[in-house]
Amino acid sequence: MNSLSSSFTWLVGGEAGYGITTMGAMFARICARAGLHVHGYPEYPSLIRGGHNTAMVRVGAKKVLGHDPKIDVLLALNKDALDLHLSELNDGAAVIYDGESVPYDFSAVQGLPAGVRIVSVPFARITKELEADRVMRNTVALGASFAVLSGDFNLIYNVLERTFLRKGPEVVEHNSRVARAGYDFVLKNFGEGLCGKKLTAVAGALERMLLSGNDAIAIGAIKSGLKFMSAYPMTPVTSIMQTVAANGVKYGIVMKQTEDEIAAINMAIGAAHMGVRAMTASSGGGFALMTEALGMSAMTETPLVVVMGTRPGPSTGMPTWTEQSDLRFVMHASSGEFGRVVFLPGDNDECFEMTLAAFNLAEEYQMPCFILTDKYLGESVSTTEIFEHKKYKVKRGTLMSISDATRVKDGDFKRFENTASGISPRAVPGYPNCIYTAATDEHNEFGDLDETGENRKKMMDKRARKMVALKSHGLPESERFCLHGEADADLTIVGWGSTKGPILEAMNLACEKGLKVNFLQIKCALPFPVDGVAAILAKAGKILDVENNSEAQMAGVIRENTGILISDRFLRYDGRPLNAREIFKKIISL
Amino acid sequence: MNSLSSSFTWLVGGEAGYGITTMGAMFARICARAGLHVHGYPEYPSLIRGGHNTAMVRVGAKKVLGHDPKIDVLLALNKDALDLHLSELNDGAAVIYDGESVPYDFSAVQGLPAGVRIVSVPFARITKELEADRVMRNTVALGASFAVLSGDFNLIYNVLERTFLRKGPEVVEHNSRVARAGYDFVLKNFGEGLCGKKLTAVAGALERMLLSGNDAIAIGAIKSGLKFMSAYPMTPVTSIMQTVAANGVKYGIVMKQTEDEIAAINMAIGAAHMGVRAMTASSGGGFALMTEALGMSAMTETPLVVVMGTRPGPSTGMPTWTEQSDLRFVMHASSGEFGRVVFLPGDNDECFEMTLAAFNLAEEYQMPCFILTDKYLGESVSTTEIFEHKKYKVKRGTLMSISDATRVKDGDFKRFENTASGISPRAVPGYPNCIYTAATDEHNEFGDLDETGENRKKMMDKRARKMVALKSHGLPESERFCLHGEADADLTIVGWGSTKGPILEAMNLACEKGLKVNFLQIKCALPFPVDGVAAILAKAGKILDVENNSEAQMAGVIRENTGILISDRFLRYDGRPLNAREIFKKIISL
Amino acid sequence: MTTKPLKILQNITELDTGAKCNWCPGCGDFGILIALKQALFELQLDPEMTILVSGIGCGSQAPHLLKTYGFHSLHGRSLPVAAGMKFANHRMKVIAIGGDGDGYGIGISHFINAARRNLDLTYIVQNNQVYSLTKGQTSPTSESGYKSKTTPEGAIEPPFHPLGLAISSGASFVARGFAGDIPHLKEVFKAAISHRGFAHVDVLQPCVTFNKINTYRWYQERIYKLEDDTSYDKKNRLEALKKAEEWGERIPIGVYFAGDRSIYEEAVPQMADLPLCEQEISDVDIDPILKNYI
Amino acid sequence: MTTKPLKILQNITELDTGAKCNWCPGCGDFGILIALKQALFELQLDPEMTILVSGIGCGSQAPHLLKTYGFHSLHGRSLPVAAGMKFANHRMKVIAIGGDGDGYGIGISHFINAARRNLDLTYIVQNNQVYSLTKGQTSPTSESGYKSKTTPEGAIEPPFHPLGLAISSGASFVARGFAGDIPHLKEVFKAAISHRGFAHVDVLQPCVTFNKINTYRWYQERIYKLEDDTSYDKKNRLEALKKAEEWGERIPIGVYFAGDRSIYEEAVPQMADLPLCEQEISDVDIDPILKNYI
Ligand SMILES: Cc1ncc(C[n+]2csc(CCOP(=O)(O)OP(=O)(O)O)c2C)c(N)n1
Ligand SMILES: Cc1ncc(C[n+]2csc(CCOP(=O)(O)OP(=O)(O)O)c2C)c(N)n1
Ligand code: SF4
Ligand code: SF4
Ligand SMILES: [Mg+2]
Ligand SMILES: [Mg+2]
Repeated sequence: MNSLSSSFTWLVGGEAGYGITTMGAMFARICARAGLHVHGYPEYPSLIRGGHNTAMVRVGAKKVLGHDPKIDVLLALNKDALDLHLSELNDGAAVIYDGESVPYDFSAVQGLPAGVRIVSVPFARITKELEADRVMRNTVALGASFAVLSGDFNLIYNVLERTFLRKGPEVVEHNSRVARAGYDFVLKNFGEGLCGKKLTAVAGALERMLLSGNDAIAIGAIKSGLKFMSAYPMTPVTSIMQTVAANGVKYGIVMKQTEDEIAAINMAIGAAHMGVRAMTASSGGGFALMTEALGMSAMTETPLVVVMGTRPGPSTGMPTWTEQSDLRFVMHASSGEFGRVVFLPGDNDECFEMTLAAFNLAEEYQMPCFILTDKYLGESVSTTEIFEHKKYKVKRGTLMSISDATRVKDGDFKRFENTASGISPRAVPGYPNCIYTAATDEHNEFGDLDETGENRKKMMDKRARKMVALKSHGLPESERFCLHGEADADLTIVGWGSTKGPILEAMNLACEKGLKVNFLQIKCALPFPVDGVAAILAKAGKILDVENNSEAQMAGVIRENTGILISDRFLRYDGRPLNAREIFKKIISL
Repeated sequence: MNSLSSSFTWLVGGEAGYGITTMGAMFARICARAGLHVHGYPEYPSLIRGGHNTAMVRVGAKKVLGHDPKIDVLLALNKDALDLHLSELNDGAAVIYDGESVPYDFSAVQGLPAGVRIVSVPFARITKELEADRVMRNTVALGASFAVLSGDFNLIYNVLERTFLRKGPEVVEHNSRVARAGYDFVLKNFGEGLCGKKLTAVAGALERMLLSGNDAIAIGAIKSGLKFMSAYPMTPVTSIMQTVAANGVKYGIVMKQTEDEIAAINMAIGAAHMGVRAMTASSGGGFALMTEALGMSAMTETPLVVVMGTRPGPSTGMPTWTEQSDLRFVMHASSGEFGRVVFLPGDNDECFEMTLAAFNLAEEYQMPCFILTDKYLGESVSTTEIFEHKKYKVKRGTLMSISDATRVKDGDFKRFENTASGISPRAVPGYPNCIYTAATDEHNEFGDLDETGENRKKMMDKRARKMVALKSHGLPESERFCLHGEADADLTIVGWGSTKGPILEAMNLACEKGLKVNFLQIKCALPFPVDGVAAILAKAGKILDVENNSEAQMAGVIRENTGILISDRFLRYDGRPLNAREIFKKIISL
Repeated sequence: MTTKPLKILQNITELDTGAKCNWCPGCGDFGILIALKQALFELQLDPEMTILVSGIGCGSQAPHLLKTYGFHSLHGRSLPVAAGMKFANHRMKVIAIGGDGDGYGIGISHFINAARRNLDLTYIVQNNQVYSLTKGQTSPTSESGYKSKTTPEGAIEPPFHPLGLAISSGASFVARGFAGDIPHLKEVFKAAISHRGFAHVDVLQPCVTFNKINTYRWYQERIYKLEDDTSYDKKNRLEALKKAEEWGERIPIGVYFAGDRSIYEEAVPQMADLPLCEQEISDVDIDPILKNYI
Repeated sequence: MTTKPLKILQNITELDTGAKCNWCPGCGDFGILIALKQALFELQLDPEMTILVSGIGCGSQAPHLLKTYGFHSLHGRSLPVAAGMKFANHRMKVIAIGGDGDGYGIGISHFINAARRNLDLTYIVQNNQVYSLTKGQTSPTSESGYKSKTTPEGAIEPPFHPLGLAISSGASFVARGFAGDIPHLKEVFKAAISHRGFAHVDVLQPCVTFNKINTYRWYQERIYKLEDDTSYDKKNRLEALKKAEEWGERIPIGVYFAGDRSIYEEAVPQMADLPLCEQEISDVDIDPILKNYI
């Protein structure tokens, strides 16, 4: 049994605005609490209503590395969901729908896979009979799903209890009753074993978190000591703002929604300048508006963490879909030349860890650090081992204490001192004896304006040296890439960011078939891990570049840095994430 | 006699705000009208007063390709000018200063080159004696310069006449009298032949223009049929706004200064959408603010011309100095993937011609086109043959006429039709029968919102195909690079943009010394001339990358596109432009 | 240049595009769209000589639903885009539209500059006091204390008074309508569109999905019509400024201010004759300019 | 955390940095700087607990010339930077300063949002009615008809009334000073800096190099002091709004409006105790959050 056959995909589809996302979250949560591994991927249009929404949840007993578009259980809340998804069914799939409310002629459907079972459950009628609210049809449907998957009803009950107990036991009971009605209806009318796949709890499994990449980043930021976040809502990063805000009072963090992205980044820089850890987050056009101030962070050497969550462009593009098309934009955003770190997390753990690292590096090297993610990673949820965070050390680099400052002689303080590492001592406003002005104009070691050629070169070199130091100390090459699989392979896949899971799974599938495939994950676009990547690719067999964009931007970055041309490319740029099946197919075809 | 010995450099230095720029312009103009070739390079700090300003004018009987920092005549209006520039004198140079007002001990100066003549002219006293205004000291100094260079006084007179005749003949005479006094003072007290170099008019020379790269761009835009420009002042592009505005009423062009750069680019796009040729211009942070809307131009397929004049960054940096550090930023600015043209003019002629081309290509391919220049090219003036412009044809691509539209059946019009070339028919609002909405969201051929994967891919491919068409038709490779010098060489210099002149001169100097050097000029960063550059560099001997930045960005672009690593680099990033002497020295050293 | 034959609307349905509408049932944006269609129809504007320019937000889908020319621009940028259009072809009716986040949030600098500039534009704000398309965050017109996921403890800033800002910035026409009163809103739109100069209409637009405070009912309980107060003088700028601060127990709708200011276009000699877009560009003679540089 | 010993100024010259000043002789920015120094000195503010945040423009050089902490930010962005500083350490005196182009041009959205937000900031605008550092273009406060190289036929838009905008946006303190009357300006600064909340001071600042219209003389002929009019009630917002439109023959200087609004900081429980920058971050316990995800 490979990872595809040992897991199943449950998909609920219906009109936007009808609680699809909530339902997906509930199903995922139940499975996660049953000790199963879960990956949940929501698809929704950039509209509040009317468009088609889906929540796809993939469940398995072993780690689930991404979504699988082949559906084992289709829960269709309207006709569109049938029209759109019947063609995506797996062998032995089950289709659950309300045949009374949405009559559908399945005989007209061509090419249904073998053994598909059609399960009509009168969600509407059952809801009515129980005198439940209209929206509780979804609960009926949820119950029916579990019956179809031969799942234990108690799994549902436990989560309902946990979710609704705050609202009172009667709410729990009511919900349970409604779910049970759907569950029982299926068992009674259709019996068991409707779907080829089964939902079986894993006894004694570890407790795991179920969270999104965005959650992991927000939590990472809080752990890092974030004190101030300023941002402007934008898909797919809004939930980072919201998670931070939700924890604001408890953790002493101010999350300020600003008038626009320009204010957001400028406020974050102002706050960071005063010695708090600060960040901002945006996407596409919002990030574009921030590009000017990135240079201010660099020039005034103010630490800053920026999360960039991408979506398909150009321009407004497809705001709620996914794409990896802003790699180059982030690498080169803002005028002038300066060092920066661009992290490329590939899963929740990396989102968390790279956020921790970003806050430290931003302060140690006094420069902007970026976390480049996308809608697929940011908004998909997956089961994740509880973050290990006790060993995290807040590193504040050369940030002085007030006592340090007390020992400074007034007039001596060089905020931008030309040190060997390029890193200068950092006192913040409010400290004694260290008065200085930080300027976006070129300045000398004290911070005074100085446009002489000599000073210019000195300060450019000083700032550039910080990157040298960062490469050798703060973030050595070994942390900037990872070779997954056997060192020796006939095919090396290259990828970055959110495609990590699907590529890993495809690699595993290929290896199981006896192919020798490995996967070079680029974890950091800047500073680019030149030597490591060059060494691996130089002795690689075939190389396949896999990216969720149309220009194979990482392949370009690799060639720029190593001279190595990767001509085999597997690119997807229709707004949908890459999945293991198609990557595997591509591998086979090479 | 090589180009260095056959030309001379005159430099006036003094406090900012004391008419240095005007004086430089006047000196340059006089030389130009004398049939000489001129290059004028102004240096000024980002302050209105107090800082040190210089105007450097280089003059020769043959084409002068850039500035030469070795000074033959130093006109020092204050002590700073002496302190700063005495070390930059050429052999046989002359120093003119007002020893009465600014006593200076030359004996204390170490290492003055051979044969330097010190010429003290009491500017202040002479001005006073003539009862002229204080500011006319500059005119005395100008006259003195000509005497030192053994120039004919009539050359001055002619230009004074031309300049001041509008103000009345008495103004001409007054100015002439003051200049003459300076001239005569030198002849009387010091005699002739003070400077090793002489200023000799070239009889019967062609009339030439004396203008800056910015002027050439503004004039090019006007010639192209520019109707609307919106921009926000920013060094070094402000003079483009001002030249366009000055010609606005006469040419029916509206130049709108907006509330910020965001409004500027959005207005330009709005105007272009209605069918007029529109442009905007900015630098550094202002350009950064425009990056969001660049994607709008791409997604709505609205033609747009953007001039980006760079200066040293990061951030505010050194606003009035020069640098080529935004190549990558311009290439990748804005989110998402889309085609664009990035022109890299190297001199006034290319500024003019590439502007003409940019306006045509923007309309033919319905995409944003960039002209990437910098302070050195944009604000330096040089003598230029009068632009040949009669053969220019305005090409508007698939822009329909109202009569074309009359024949369209209502409801049939596909503004974003998926044609073979990717270029769709273009009707503008106000036309009959063609009603459509242009959207920054992904849309179908009619312009309606469509987020399906199928449509997305189709439209991405359609837009991408325009670049394919542009590469083969609108802007073939041969126009995107130029190999200067002999095809066969031991050393190939690679460069782009404003360094063209200095590199060409250095190449000539090297060739005169018997070295085999040629120069590959990259004229277009996007679409990059992959095949041509690869072919030339593959068979090149040594390669030297010359750029006015610290990261050798073009070398990176070249490696990305051709795999060829250029390890020899000559980079300058102190805010000053590269000059032929230092490039030549580097060539010799290789 | 041939000129376009005038297109005369026979039936208001000719303004429908047939595009699928994705607003929530009951959304105030429907009322605004209907009132706008009615206004355009009654004014007998040529839809081919009209363009609706929106930003990004729920309501900014409007151009796809109205059969005039349309431009669905960037979040907050409808006004500069519209201004550029007006410069290029000042014979077109240019109407900008967008949400409160779009116009009073990220786009506010363009809003007050448009008011100051006084190009002959109409600007309609679908003011639902919330960021809806991004699923319900606090907006610059959200009430103080408004709780959303970005202000879980409630908004601290007081809401902007957009009409006051418009008047302070020099707008020559300032009005407010209510999406739940289509006949009245239609009249407001007609007055705004007919006004020469920048005309701003703030429309109270219930968002039934995300704003549970400012509902149809909430507005209905508060609004009253300025027209009903015969003593109110809409030509009096200071009175209008004062009126613009009225928000709470009672909220006026109707025309707050209708002043008389010369429009920007008129001061531009380049546009006195033909619109810029109709001026010939095929053979521009630059010789006179080149001469200046010799 | 140790706290900083209070630094007490003995002599006003302790506020000089000794940096070379590059303003033109006679520039109004000198007067502003002197008045500001005097105000800080007389208020006996600790310069180590004070930060001056500027944008980009001639006057934005000020932080280099004043020996408090300083931040020379981006064109138009002094206010959001200053706001971020206040959030991070609300015990600091944060004063923002910049030109009219900076604050009323590119930065105007931050200006009106700062007024609405009402953090305890002081904002000084060096209003010379021109873009000086870029050599003399029209600014948003340039008079109508003002000729510059970007408006060779004269500016068409009327100038903004920044004080009116500030009041309309909710500013709790709005004043105007004149760079040519340092004693008066000093008092205005003292009042502004002492005010709790966002305090806006528009300073009429002659630019002797580029603005040949609004000269010292021009201002002197027009200004009068509000304090001299005993009937003027600076607590009356509507009266202030009206006053803010007075521009032309007579121009009032002094405090236009001094209202009473609770400040933003006070409504933020996270900042009630220690300033954010003094809160411990070395070992944040996220276990309670992680639990939520199980
Ligand atoms: C530059 C930029 N920032 C953020 C967004 C994300 N965004 C889209 S719509 C919207 C707010 C919508 O609110 P509003 O303008 O009030 O319109 P509504 O949806 O309420 O009608 C935001 C923040 C964006 N598209 N562009
Ligand atoms: C984003 C951006 N746009 C443009 C500029 C160029 N610029 C620098 S100062 C300035 C205007 C200065 O005017 P003002 O703010 O009134 O200050 P003043 O020089 O008059 O004191 C401009 C446009 C810039 N630095 N950044
Ligand atoms: S979310 Fe609100 S504003 Fe958006 S369509 Fe629904 S009701 Fe209308
Ligand atoms: S140019 Fe004007 S504002 Fe700038 S320093 Fe000179 S006088 Fe002052
Ligand atoms: Mg809204
Ligand atoms: Mg100014």
